[in-house]
This record gives sequence, structure tokens and C-alpha cells, in this order.
Amino acid sequence: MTEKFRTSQGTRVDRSKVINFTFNGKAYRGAEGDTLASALVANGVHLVGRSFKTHRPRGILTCGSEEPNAIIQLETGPRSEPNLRATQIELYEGLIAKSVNCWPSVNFDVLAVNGLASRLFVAGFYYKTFMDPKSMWMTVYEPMIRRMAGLGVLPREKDPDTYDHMNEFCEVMVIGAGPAGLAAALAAGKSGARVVLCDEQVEFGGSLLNSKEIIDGRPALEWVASAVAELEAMDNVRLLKRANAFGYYDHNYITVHERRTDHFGPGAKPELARHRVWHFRAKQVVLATGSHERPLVFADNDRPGIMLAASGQAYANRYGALPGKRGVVFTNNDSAYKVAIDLVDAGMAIPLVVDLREVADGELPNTARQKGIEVVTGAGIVATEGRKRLKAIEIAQISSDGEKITGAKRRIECDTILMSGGWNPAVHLFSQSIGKLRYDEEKACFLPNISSQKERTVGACKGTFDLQSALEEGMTAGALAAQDSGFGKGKAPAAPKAVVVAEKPLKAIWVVPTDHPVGQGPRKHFVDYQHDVTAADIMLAAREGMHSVEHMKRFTTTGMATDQGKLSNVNGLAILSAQLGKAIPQVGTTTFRPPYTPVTFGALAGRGINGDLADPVRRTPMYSWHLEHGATFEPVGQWQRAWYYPKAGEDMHAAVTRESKALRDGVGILDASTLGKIDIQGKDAAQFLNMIYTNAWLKLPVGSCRYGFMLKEDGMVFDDGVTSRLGENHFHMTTTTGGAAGVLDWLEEYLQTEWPDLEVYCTSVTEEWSTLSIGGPKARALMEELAPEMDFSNEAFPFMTWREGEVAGVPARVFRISFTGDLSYEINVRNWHGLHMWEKCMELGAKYDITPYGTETMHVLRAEKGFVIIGQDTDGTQTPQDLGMDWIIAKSKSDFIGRRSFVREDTKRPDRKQLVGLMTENPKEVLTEGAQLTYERVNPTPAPMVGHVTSAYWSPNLDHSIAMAMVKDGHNRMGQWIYAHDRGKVTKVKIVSPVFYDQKGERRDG
Amino acid sequence: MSRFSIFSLARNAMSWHQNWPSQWRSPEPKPEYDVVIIGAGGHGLATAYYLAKEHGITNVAVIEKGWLGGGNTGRNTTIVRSNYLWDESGLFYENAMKLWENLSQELNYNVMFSQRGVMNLAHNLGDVRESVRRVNANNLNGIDAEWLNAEQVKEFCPIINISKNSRYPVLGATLQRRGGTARHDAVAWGYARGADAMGVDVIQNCEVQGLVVEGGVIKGVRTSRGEIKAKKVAMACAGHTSVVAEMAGIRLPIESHPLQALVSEPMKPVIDCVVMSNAVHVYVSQSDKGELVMGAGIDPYVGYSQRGSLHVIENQLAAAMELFPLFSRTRLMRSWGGIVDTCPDASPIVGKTPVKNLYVNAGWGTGGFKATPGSGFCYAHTIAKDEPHPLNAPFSIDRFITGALVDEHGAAGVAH
Amino acid sequence: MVDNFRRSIIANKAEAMVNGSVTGDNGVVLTEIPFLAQVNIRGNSDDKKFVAGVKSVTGLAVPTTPNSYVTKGDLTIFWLSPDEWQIIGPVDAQNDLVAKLRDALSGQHVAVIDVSGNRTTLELSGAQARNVMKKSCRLDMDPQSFVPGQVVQTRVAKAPVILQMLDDKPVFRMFVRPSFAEYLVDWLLDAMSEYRYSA
Amino acid sequence: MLYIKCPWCGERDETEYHYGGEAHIARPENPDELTDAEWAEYVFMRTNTKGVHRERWVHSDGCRRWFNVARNTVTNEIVAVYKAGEKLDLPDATAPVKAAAKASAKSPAPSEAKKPARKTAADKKEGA
Repeated sequence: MTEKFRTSQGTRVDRSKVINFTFNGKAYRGAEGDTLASALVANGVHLVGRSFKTHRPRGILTCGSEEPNAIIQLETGPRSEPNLRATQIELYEGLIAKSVNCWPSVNFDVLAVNGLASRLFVAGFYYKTFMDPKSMWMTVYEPMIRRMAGLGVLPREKDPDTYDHMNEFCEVMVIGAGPAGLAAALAAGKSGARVVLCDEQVEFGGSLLNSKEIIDGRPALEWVASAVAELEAMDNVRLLKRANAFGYYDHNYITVHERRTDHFGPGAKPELARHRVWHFRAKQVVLATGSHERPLVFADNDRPGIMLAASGQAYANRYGALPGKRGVVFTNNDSAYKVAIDLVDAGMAIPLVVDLREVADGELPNTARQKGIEVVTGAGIVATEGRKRLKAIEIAQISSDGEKITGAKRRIECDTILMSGGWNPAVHLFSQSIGKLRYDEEKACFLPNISSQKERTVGACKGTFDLQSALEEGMTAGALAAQDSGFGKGKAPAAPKAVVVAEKPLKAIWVVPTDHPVGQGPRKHFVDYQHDVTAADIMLAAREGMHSVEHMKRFTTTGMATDQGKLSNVNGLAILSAQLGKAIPQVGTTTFRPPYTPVTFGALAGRGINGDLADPVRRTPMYSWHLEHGATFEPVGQWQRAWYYPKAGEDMHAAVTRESKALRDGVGILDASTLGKIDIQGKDAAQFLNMIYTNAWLKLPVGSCRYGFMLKEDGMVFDDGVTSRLGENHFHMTTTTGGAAGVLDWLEEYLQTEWPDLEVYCTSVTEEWSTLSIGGPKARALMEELAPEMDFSNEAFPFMTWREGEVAGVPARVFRISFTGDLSYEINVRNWHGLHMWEKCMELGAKYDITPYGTETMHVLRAEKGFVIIGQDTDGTQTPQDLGMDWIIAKSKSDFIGRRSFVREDTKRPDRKQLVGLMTENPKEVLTEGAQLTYERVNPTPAPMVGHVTSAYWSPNLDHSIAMAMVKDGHNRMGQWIYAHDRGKVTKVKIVSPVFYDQKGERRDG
Repeated sequence: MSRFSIFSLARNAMSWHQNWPSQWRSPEPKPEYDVVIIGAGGHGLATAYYLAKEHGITNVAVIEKGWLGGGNTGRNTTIVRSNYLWDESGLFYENAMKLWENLSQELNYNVMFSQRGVMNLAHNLGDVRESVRRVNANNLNGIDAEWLNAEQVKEFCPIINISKNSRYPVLGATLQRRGGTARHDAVAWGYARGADAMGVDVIQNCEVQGLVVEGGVIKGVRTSRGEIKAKKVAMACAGHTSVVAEMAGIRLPIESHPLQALVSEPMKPVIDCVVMSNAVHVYVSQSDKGELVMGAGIDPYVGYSQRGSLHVIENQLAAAMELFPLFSRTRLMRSWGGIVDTCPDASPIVGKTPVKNLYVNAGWGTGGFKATPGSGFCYAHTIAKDEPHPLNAPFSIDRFITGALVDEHGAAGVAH
Repeated sequence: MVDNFRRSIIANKAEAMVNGSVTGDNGVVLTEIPFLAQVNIRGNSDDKKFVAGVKSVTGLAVPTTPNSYVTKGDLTIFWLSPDEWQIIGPVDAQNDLVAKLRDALSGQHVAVIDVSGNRTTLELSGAQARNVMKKSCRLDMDPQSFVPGQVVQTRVAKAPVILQMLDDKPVFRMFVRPSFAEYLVDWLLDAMSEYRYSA
Repeated sequence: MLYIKCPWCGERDETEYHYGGEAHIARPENPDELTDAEWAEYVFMRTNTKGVHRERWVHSDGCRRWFNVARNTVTNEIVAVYKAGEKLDLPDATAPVKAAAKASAKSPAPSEAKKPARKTAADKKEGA
């Protein structure tokens, strides 16, 4: 199909470069420089979408990111994307687009039938119905609503594209590259400061791209070109196009969403991240975000062919695409006369301008008249015709208060309305920065008032609508921002001279009357197009008590659509205020929240879209060995720990059974490198440990080790580990894997903020040391081979001591401590020796059939001995006493962290939940961890629960299942039978000591 | 109160909806009330509703510094569930759940309570252990709860990624089928309309500026619209509880933090249930309008600004993408922040205060919305009888002195 | 003697780093420099005895300017915190350093700890290195802001590192805990990937 | 995203720090001499200031120093940063809030002008 409405005058399209595309299954031609919307306009296609609720036909309304109607599903397959605005999609060869939320097609949409019931579908109707019968909400009503709702469709495949982030710093961040923004960037750039200029559009120029302004006696776009060239020549200036500044956060943190490859078409540049989110930390910010034209609210103002005036001007001037054959301009201000003039010059028939003001005697209206355009003042459009495209309108004189029609109606045939209800400064980012707004009566809009961060607003977003002033404001703000950030003298370069045509004030008539009272007849006055919110809905909200603007918005969903109220907020607020008989500022404004326009989830995740990059996986030096030897891994925090090492044909049970027996009968080896390790030095180190741990440390001999509990001040256990005395004033502390970082912060917190006088240094050495635990009856023999120089006899190297020496040819610290109850040695070697040490152990251990075991077997073995695991057997609600470990509390000490809490009423209760062992009647039955316990077999609901199973395993060494549990009053109930409940299954269990194996502790010496 | 129904709707349609009455009055404050409730959010309004309905106390004012329902009631991710671990919490939230199940009919206001099922994912062995523990505790307390393995999770929510190679492998999940979501604004509006109909004054744009305490007894409140005498005063001002309590010289174990949430652009349905992953701070559901509604983690610092930090959202979305790869091409449409009161044990405070006839309802953390009906019900009882209802007795402020905390943080991951 | 028992924890990444690096004027290169000597010192820089002690061994006064380092010969001292420094030396220098420092500082409230195994070293260099750092780190990485002579403790991606600006080619050195090393390499190679095309 | 100036390392993004709660809560010398209520006051009760809040942060990814920040919890403006053990004297702890309130009182917007005290709550809009 040929481009019927294409003229030769588009300044930014190259008609010689034809681009073919498909829209709703039909092939079209566009030109390089087109957006999808401009190409459709050039082809005379205006019916592009259906409304959300009643599926009324809708046309292209704007030329920017605020477009509420032309919502597009772009492409198909894994790169398909929902809800794009046709006004932002850059045309590329072979583009495939379709309208969203219409079936079977935008031309014939079944759900348009909703229109018939539209009299029922008023604001908030769903709160009043769909209630009876109760069951039908879930079964009928809601499923129906959900099917109807939603716009585009998400592709089901994984996203093939990539995204990234960039962190930047600058002195001056200029947002918006219209005349004011360009001027600000020029002024700031000259100072030598680091300047960033970003704009959401394809190219710089802002409003100048759409209009025909004159600057320095030549077309404004020539000035734009030279300004951009000048900026490009400054290496202290960064220019970002297709870059939407979507967030203004605390401390001048600005976030920008850059679309880097979309305009090449899907997958064209796989090497580039498709989108990038820039994080800017700016010393000073200049907001030059421009303004949005406001629709007029009149009867049936939503027909395809009805468009914002300046957008129509943009299509004609920028893209050489006429909005229609014959158009009427409808306005309440002078700016739309420029549109009429430009469109006539571009070859479109504009027989008429309808102006709500009684008088239109400004320079622009007069110029329009000279061009033969009829200007009808004090009048409005009171009706429109045409379903899928505007056919005709009716206009009439209206009373000066805008309440009613006063004159006879006159019918005019036309296919286009270009409307202008004035301008809303784009104060979104200013508002996000928690700047305060004020309402300006004359301009009938909200303006920036009180800044809250280091920021300035200039140009249209400050309400400065005349070009010359905008340029001057930009220059001044740019120079001052640079100066405030330490660059330049703050002197603004001279602004270029623009031809300024004075404009007369607008007249705000928020609802244009029709021949029946608003909301009481067939004609609808739309305020929020996408959500089908009408003036009548807002008036209804007010009648029903929704007197806050937020109530009105939530009740009617005004401003909740994908344009987030850019077109509807002020109109809606004004209509509400009128209904309440209050001034607009008394009813309130809106605090805008990020994002300014929608931002792709993937872009926000950045490289983190790949989970392995989003969140580190931590590995020990022996990880590669575990991997090669078929280990299954268990995540512990960020660490990957070997869980068990299944041999061919083994399941977990078999593997763990084999590993467990191997350690008890021979020798096993465990990678314990993930344990936290902290080097503690200083003359007050022992005293410090006395406060941190519950037990006594002053008398611990050098060369010895001791197990300790750390409590929070509430008396509850939060970490444990073995700490060894390396020297008089030197300790080596170990912590749980998960607790390592927290414990170090904890120690530093007390050292730095509570006891700064203590002479103690704490340093993390977690990863300095790789830790291998060699355990089992044959451990000593292996150690003797590994370290012939060292004496491993009980006498020379007793339990709970440590020795230093050369092991397998490398320096090592060996700790004789045991988490399994068997004889065992923890070899600590420098990280880079870990793998060597492991391999050497396997080599020399071969003759003892040394068996690597993982965390699961370690858990089984420690459970056989009744050793607790912090975080499994505890959950932050246990005291040491609850765990049956009163012995670890030094009675000699008058204070340590958490001690005071022991004597609180609830904490000293004798019948608290306490750690016990459980044995099942049937030795083969293994309880479920997390099973809940009751004293009685049968219980009422709710049942009196007395605890739960914290650990449960099959113990190959006892040939019996074992379990640990927290049980209310458990310590006094040894030998009693209670009941474990796991999803309906009840198991009788006996309360026993948690020490199941080697109760005399004879095995630890081998 | 004119009854809402399809018939009244049709009838009003005939008169172009010109005759709907206001859903509540906008009364001037009276000089004195039996009870003044501070805060017209869901909790305050529900409290007023049950004071009137259950206890016949109708000389009640609910005063609100902004607009009713404008605090956390209107800022949360609308998830409703009752599958809490400890008896105290489980039974309290289950009572709320039972009220939710009839709320639309009770209030004659469609709060769109949608029991589409809430899944809490388990990503490691510690999660699994705690999940099973929770399921068993819930079952014995008569709260519906199931444990799903990974395949069952996939069945219940087909778009979720259960690959073993995922950074956050899904080992299973707890499921509460009766859990779901509700329309948050409607809850506030429904209770306001119901309470108003029984004579309660809901007074908006009326900020509390002081509490009148004489001899350890509360006598009234000083507001931006003058002093109001009251026999009893009840705080229901989540987010600002410390500020108001301080007016009576009361210190609380509460810190207020920003909590962020966001919605995507509306899309055709992709997820029909609620999925939560505490481990990675992802909470997702899809609204009836088609928006993905997601909650993020709590920002760590005290904040009254109703704004959080972007990296919290970025990390949350990265994790969400790992669980739901197909989300990556949708777009963030709106984000916002609420202010949540948090207690050291992640459980609320509902009960009496050291000042006679002054009551506190606070510290809900992220649990406030789901508790709304139950909180109002128990709080009304506490105020009317000057003693806690058995269900909120464990949540007295004294527990921080006795040590009888109700720790709902859940266990840490396995440490060794 | 040469230590044949040492293994780099990211030996398995050597080839990927070669393949992922982009040579040429507009490139960026990632390599590992394993096994450097690293000694952590705690002490009081207001105490002349302490400063003198360290100087007697290293020939260097501990830097007291935050985020800075000093170099002499093959020894470098990083400022890490008001009472913490890290000496970086050539492979195998650690034992000698520790012994001499403990000796020179004996009797003072200090800590001298061999942490040579606690971190390995990644070197990122080339014209695009700053851009890769900007993708990975939230510090101001512009040439006027982060310059040779500076060393900071920060995060690169989600890994805690000591980040040193070695020279203005530019060359960055990242001292990273071994457990994070593979993650950090994967991240950096991913961040470098686009320059393989533009180079 | 807060931008916090570590007293030693300089300005760094919030992500390098951990929040440490309210500052200047000294651990009692002799806990045994306290009543349960007094002990609870130390362990649990917090001021939770709306306005300028004295709080502790630790530069976890940097120098590992704990230090104090005076931050306006309404605007997130950082009023001062000072080292552990140092005291900060702000003539009027809520000065910045008051100032801001005054500023908004100058606003011609009647709703603001009438109720300057409400300024800090003026953001309570928008929502789910």
C-alpha cells in the first residue's frame, strides 16, 4: 500500500529509503526516520487499538511516550515484546506489529459488545457486584475478568537478549535535550565539568524536531545540529539518545534506561546488551524534561482521527505525514494556531479553528485568519461522529463558564481533530526528587516550587513556554550548575536569538458541554483513554465520597494505565475539584514515583539476568576435586559444599551409609574449608573472648583449644565454634560457615563501639586456610605418614590441642578436635595448598581405604554424638541451657553478652523447650525433620504442640534411626513416649539422651 | 446504607448513576467520643467496625491525618495467608483468614478476595526442613497447608523454573490453597462504609498532634482540628506508631523501615497463584488487571520517606528472573514504598500500654494487610473489655520484658 | 625453593581468560597473578616506634592517607583502614617479611598476619578496562577520579575486593578471596564480551 | 540509593555498608543490677526518630569501621557523619525538618500554607 498521506516536507525522514513492515497482518511501506506511528499515519491508518474496558476503537493520539492508545505487540517468538507504544517504535525493515487486547482483530472486536453494557460499567461497579453467590467470584466472575484484562502477551521462551548496567559519575546531569537542555549542556560543557545529556527520543532537539521555529535567523534544527556538533566535540560531555531518565533517587542518584539495539530489529546486534541501565551520581542536575500537551475533555473525544494538536504538527513537520485530509483544530490556547498554520502549509485542509476562549486576537490567531482559516471563538466541539474514523463534528457556542451550550449546533465534516487543552510541564522527575509542586492558575498546571535536592528546572518543565526564555534559562542553569559543582565562574554564554511570537493566556474549561448533562446520555467524555475513565466516572467518585484525589484515582483507575496519567491526571483532578467546589490545590496534587516511563525488567536486572552472575557461588580449593569425583553439592549460604559422594549405582542413603561406616571403622576425609576463621590478637584478647563467649578463656593454655557459644544479648545462641590459643595474646577463632561474616562484624561492633580501650585486633583469615578433617580409628596412622616429623601420640598431642608442623611437605596447623566423636585431626594449610593436601591424603590414605565424606555424613555422625548444628537444631530461640549445655556457662563470670537475659521470667522457666534425643519404636523408621511433637497420640484441633524434630537420620553405626528434637520440659521427661506428626502420619517416639553413640567418649582418642 | 448488588447497579444505571449516596459521611469531629482510633487504615477502620458490630460501641471516631486507606493499606502487595509457624501467630492469622472468607458478604462490598493459593518456595535443605516444620505445625493447628515437591510446584505454577542448575533451585514449596490476594482499597472502603453506617465518625485530614494524658490515664487527643476528648484512645497508625506513642512518653521496640513494591504493565494472564520466596525476597502475583504485583525486601535503615533504594529492586528482579525467566521482557510500570513497623521478633504488638485506656496495635512488619480483619476483631475486643482477646494476648508489649517472644523470623539456613 | 604444591583456585579459568581477552589498542585483557606475598599489619601509625619498625623492614612508612598505597622496589603497602595495612610483595616473600616484622615490632600492640593465601590477584588492563570496571563497580572510575597510587576496598560485581590502580594504561589489580575468584572471572569475562566486537 | 561518606574511605554507595541501628545506646556497666524492664529497654526499645536520627553504620566492604550518621529519616538528607566515640551536638535535632516545614509554609499552595506542620507527611500519596 502506498503512503497516501506522505508529503515531501518531513524534515527527519528519508523517503528514498523505503522500509517495509506489517501491521495487523497487512503490509505497508514507510521511510527511514519513521516511527511505526508516523508510518501508519502516512498510510492513513488511525484505528490502532481498542480500549481496555469497552473495547471502543481508538486511534493514534500522541507522538510520544505518553501514547495511551497505540499499544503494540512487536514481533513474534522469543523476542516478541508486549505493550510497546507505536509512537516510540523506530521502523526497521521487516518489522511485524499487531494491536494488543483485541480479538479477532482491531477492526472487528467481539468484546466491543461490552459497550452495550457500558451503562453498568461505571467507576467501581465491580465493588458493588459479583458478590453473590459467594462461590461464583472464584469460579465465574474473576476468571472472566482476568481473561478480559491485560494488554499484550509475554513470550514463553527464555529471553535471548542480554542487558547491562553502567555506573557513572558527573558534575552536571542534564535531562532532556530540547532547546533548554541543549543550552544547559552547552553552558555546563564549556566549563570543563563532566556533563551528561540524555533524552528519551531518537535524536536531540526535543520540541524543535516537531515545530518550525527560527533560531538565529535560520531553521531551529540547524541550531540544534550545530549545538549537538559542539557538544560532541567536547570530550567532557557524554550524550545519550534513546535514553529515558526514569528515576530520580536520593542523593542525586539518577537512573537512565537506554535502548541500544531495538531499532536494528530483533537480534541484529547480539554482541551489544540490548538495553542498558545507567546509574548516575550527579553533583548537580538540570531538569529540562519539557511538557505534555493536554487533551480536551469533550463529547466522544476518543474517535480515531482525534489527536493532540502538537502531535499532528509533529507528524506533518517531522515525518511528512498528514494526520488526515480535513481537520479541525480545537483549542483553549494560542499554541494550537501554530499547528493549524503548519498543517495548512503542509497541504492539509484546516477549514476551522474552534477556540473555547471568547477572544482570540493574538498574533497567531490573526496569522491563521490571514491563511483563510475560520476562527470560531467562545465555542466548543459538542459532538463527534464516526466509529472507526472520525466523520464529522458538531460545534456550538458555549456559556463563558463552560457549563452549557448557548447557540445552535453546526455540523462540519472532517476526518481529524487536533486538540489542545494547554500544557502540563513534565514535573515527574522533579517530584520524584521530593521537590514540592505548586499549582499555577494562569497556566493551569503544576509547576516546580521547592527543590529538595541539588537540582534546577528549566524551560517548559518549569512552565517557561516561550523559546527565547527557555534558551536563556538553559544557558544560565547550565553555567550555575557547573559553578556549584566546582567548574567555571557561573557566567552564562549568550543564548541564541529565537523568533518569539507572543501568546495570550489559555482558558481552562475542563469539561466541554454537550447536548445532555455529562454522563447522562450516550456521549462520553473521556479523561483516561486506555482505562475508559470518563468525566462522569470522576463525578460519580466524588458523589460516592471519594474526595481525595488518591481516592478518585483508585476508585476510577484514572492515571493507573500504562501512561501513568501523563494525559489524564490534571484533567481528572480539575474535574474532581469542580465537582467538590474546591480550588485545585486544595484537592491536592500527585506525588510521582519511578519510573517516568516503563523500564524493562531485564534491564533492571542487568547482567544479573544470569543468576550465577547475580549471586556469587563460593567454592573451596578442593571444589574441582569433589566435582571430578562425582560429589553432589549442598548450598550453604553462597558456598557449595560436597553433600555426599555417590559411587556408581548408589543413592544418597547407600552413599551416606558407606561414608558413615568408613569413618567409624577406618578413616574419612571432609572438606571443612568453609568454616569461618578469625585471627584475634592483643593483650586483652582473652578478656575479650570472656565477654563474647559464655565460658571462661583466661586460663586456656597456649596450644589448647576450646569450644564456645556466642549469644545475642537476648540470651539466645547465635553462633558456635572452636577457638585455639596460638600464643599468650593470640587466638584463632572458628565460626559456622554461614555465621563467619556476621561474627566478625559482631566482634568489631563491640570492640569499636563498646570497649574501644581493649587492645584487640580481629582479622578474617577464613580463606587463608584450607581445612581438611581427617577422622576415624585409622586417622592417626595416616597423619603419621603425612607428617613423619610430628608426634601424634595422645600424650604428645592430646585431644583439644593444636600443633604446628610440616604436613605433606607444606607448613600446616593441625587441630585435634572432633565433630564426629572419633579420633580426628583438622589440617589447616594455606589456601593454595588445599588441593595438594587433599590429593596427598587420598594417595597415602588409599591403603586405609580413605573415604571422602560430605556434609550429610558429617551431620549423621555428629547427630550420633548429639552435637548440635546452629541453625538446624537451633532457630534463634534457644539458650545454652535449653540445649542441655549448662556446662558451657562459666559460673565464675559476672558478665558476658546475653547472660543477663537468662533470669528473665520466660527465659528461666524450667519447662522451656529443650534439646533431647528421640528413638522410634520401629528401629528402621526414620522420622521427618520438621515433624511436630505432642504428648498425646490423639489431639483436639488446635493440637497442643510441645516441640519438633530438628534432626533425623538413619544411623548405620547403631543400625537404628536416631533423631534430635526440641521438646517442652524434655529434660524432665527422659524415657517418656510422645508422638511425632508428619502430614497425617503419627509415630510413637521415646525421649532419650541426644548422645546415642559412644556415650563414654572412648573413641575420640582412637 | 444502600445495599450494593447487580440489581441496585442496574437500577442506578437507569438514572445514569446520579443517585448513589456517599459511601461515608465527612463529619466534623465531636468534642468527645467513647473511643478515638488514630489511623483510618484497614486496621483502624476494621477495629471501629467490630467495636460497633460486636460490642455495640458506636460513639467512635477514626481520625486520619491524610485520606482513609492511604497508608500501608493502599501500598502493599495484597497477599493474604495464615500459614505462620508458631501457635500464637498461626491461630491469630487463621482467625483473620476465616473473616476474609466472608468479608465481601459481611461488608456487602466486593473486596475481591481471591483464594488462588500461596506457595512459599524452598531453595535449600534448611528451607525444606523449615517448610515441613511449618506445614506440620499448620496442620495440627487446623490451618490448611501442603508440602509440594518440585514437580508439583511446576504443576501448580507452570512458568516457574525448577531446573537443578538454577541459581535458586526449587526443592519444593509449601502451599496454602486458601491463601490468595484481595483488593486492598476495597477493604478500607468497605470497613469505612460499614462502620459509618453504624454511626462511627471517620474524620479525614485530621492529624494527631498530641495525646492528653493525666495521672497516667489517657483523656483525649490534640489534633489539627482541635482537641477531642476520649474515654479510650487506640493507636492503629502503622509506620508512625513510635511517633504517636512518644506523645504519651511511651517507647516501643519498633523500628520503621521502607518496604518497596512494584507493578508491571498489564499483560494477559501468565501466573494464576501467589509465589513467595523469602530466601531471595521475591513475592509475585498477577492482578485482575493483568499487572504483575511484586514485593521487595525491606530496606535495612529506618525510613519515613516512603521511598527505598533502587538496588533492592534490581536484586529482587534479578532473582525473580531466575525463577521466572519469561518475566524479562515485561516492564516496570510503577514502584512505591510503604513504611513498615518492625519488631525484634517479627511479630506484632496488640494490646494495652503503660498508659491506662491507651491501646497499641503496631509492629506488623509485612504481615499487616493479611491480618486486617483479625486485627480489627481482636483489637476491638481488647479496647471494649480493657483486656486482650485470647488470640492477641501473646502479643502484649510485656513479652519483651519477660522474654516470651514469638519469633517468626524462621530459622537460619544450616550453618555448618 | 620452588613450591610445586601450589595450585591456583582458578587454574581451570586460564584458557577462558586468554580467549575472553581482547588484544589491540581498544582491547581489554584479564589475567591472574597468583601467589603474591601478602602480609596484613595492624598497629597505630601515630606511634613512631610502629612506623619505624615497619620502615626498618620494608623501607616504607605506612601510608596514612586513606585509599592510597606506597611502593618501593618490589614491596607495596596498601592503606586498608586507620589501623590496618597490607604489604604486597613478590612470590615467596611472605615468610621472611612476617618474621622480620614480628621481630621489629615485638612488644608493641600490633598484629602481623600472613594472608598470602587469603586472596588471589586478577589484573585487568587495556583501553576498555575502565568501562569494564564501570559495569562492575559503583565507584567513580573516571581517569580524573581513580588514578595510579589509589587502592580501595570495595565491591566488584558482588565480590568484595581490594582494588588497586597500578598505572594509567590503565591497569587495575583486584585482590579477591579465592572462593569468589571464579565468580569474578566469569563476571568480568561477561562484561568484557562486547569489546570483542568493537575492538 | 544512599550515598554515605565513610569518615575514612570517603563517599561510597549504600551497598558497601551495613546498617547498625540506633546509635549511642551504651551497654549497661552492670547488667545484673538492672530490672528486667530496664534490661529490655537496653536490648529492645528504640527511639525510631522521625527527623534527624543518630544511627550506626559499618563500612563492611571497606575499612570495617563502625561510625555514626545523623540522617533525616524523612528526607534521607545526611546531616552529619562522625566517628564512633565522638559526640555530635546539633542545636536542634529536628532543625532540618523545621526548616523544610518553614520552606513549605512559604509555598503559595494553600493546603501547604495552612498546615506547615504536615509537610513531612505531604508525600503520603500515590500507592498500590
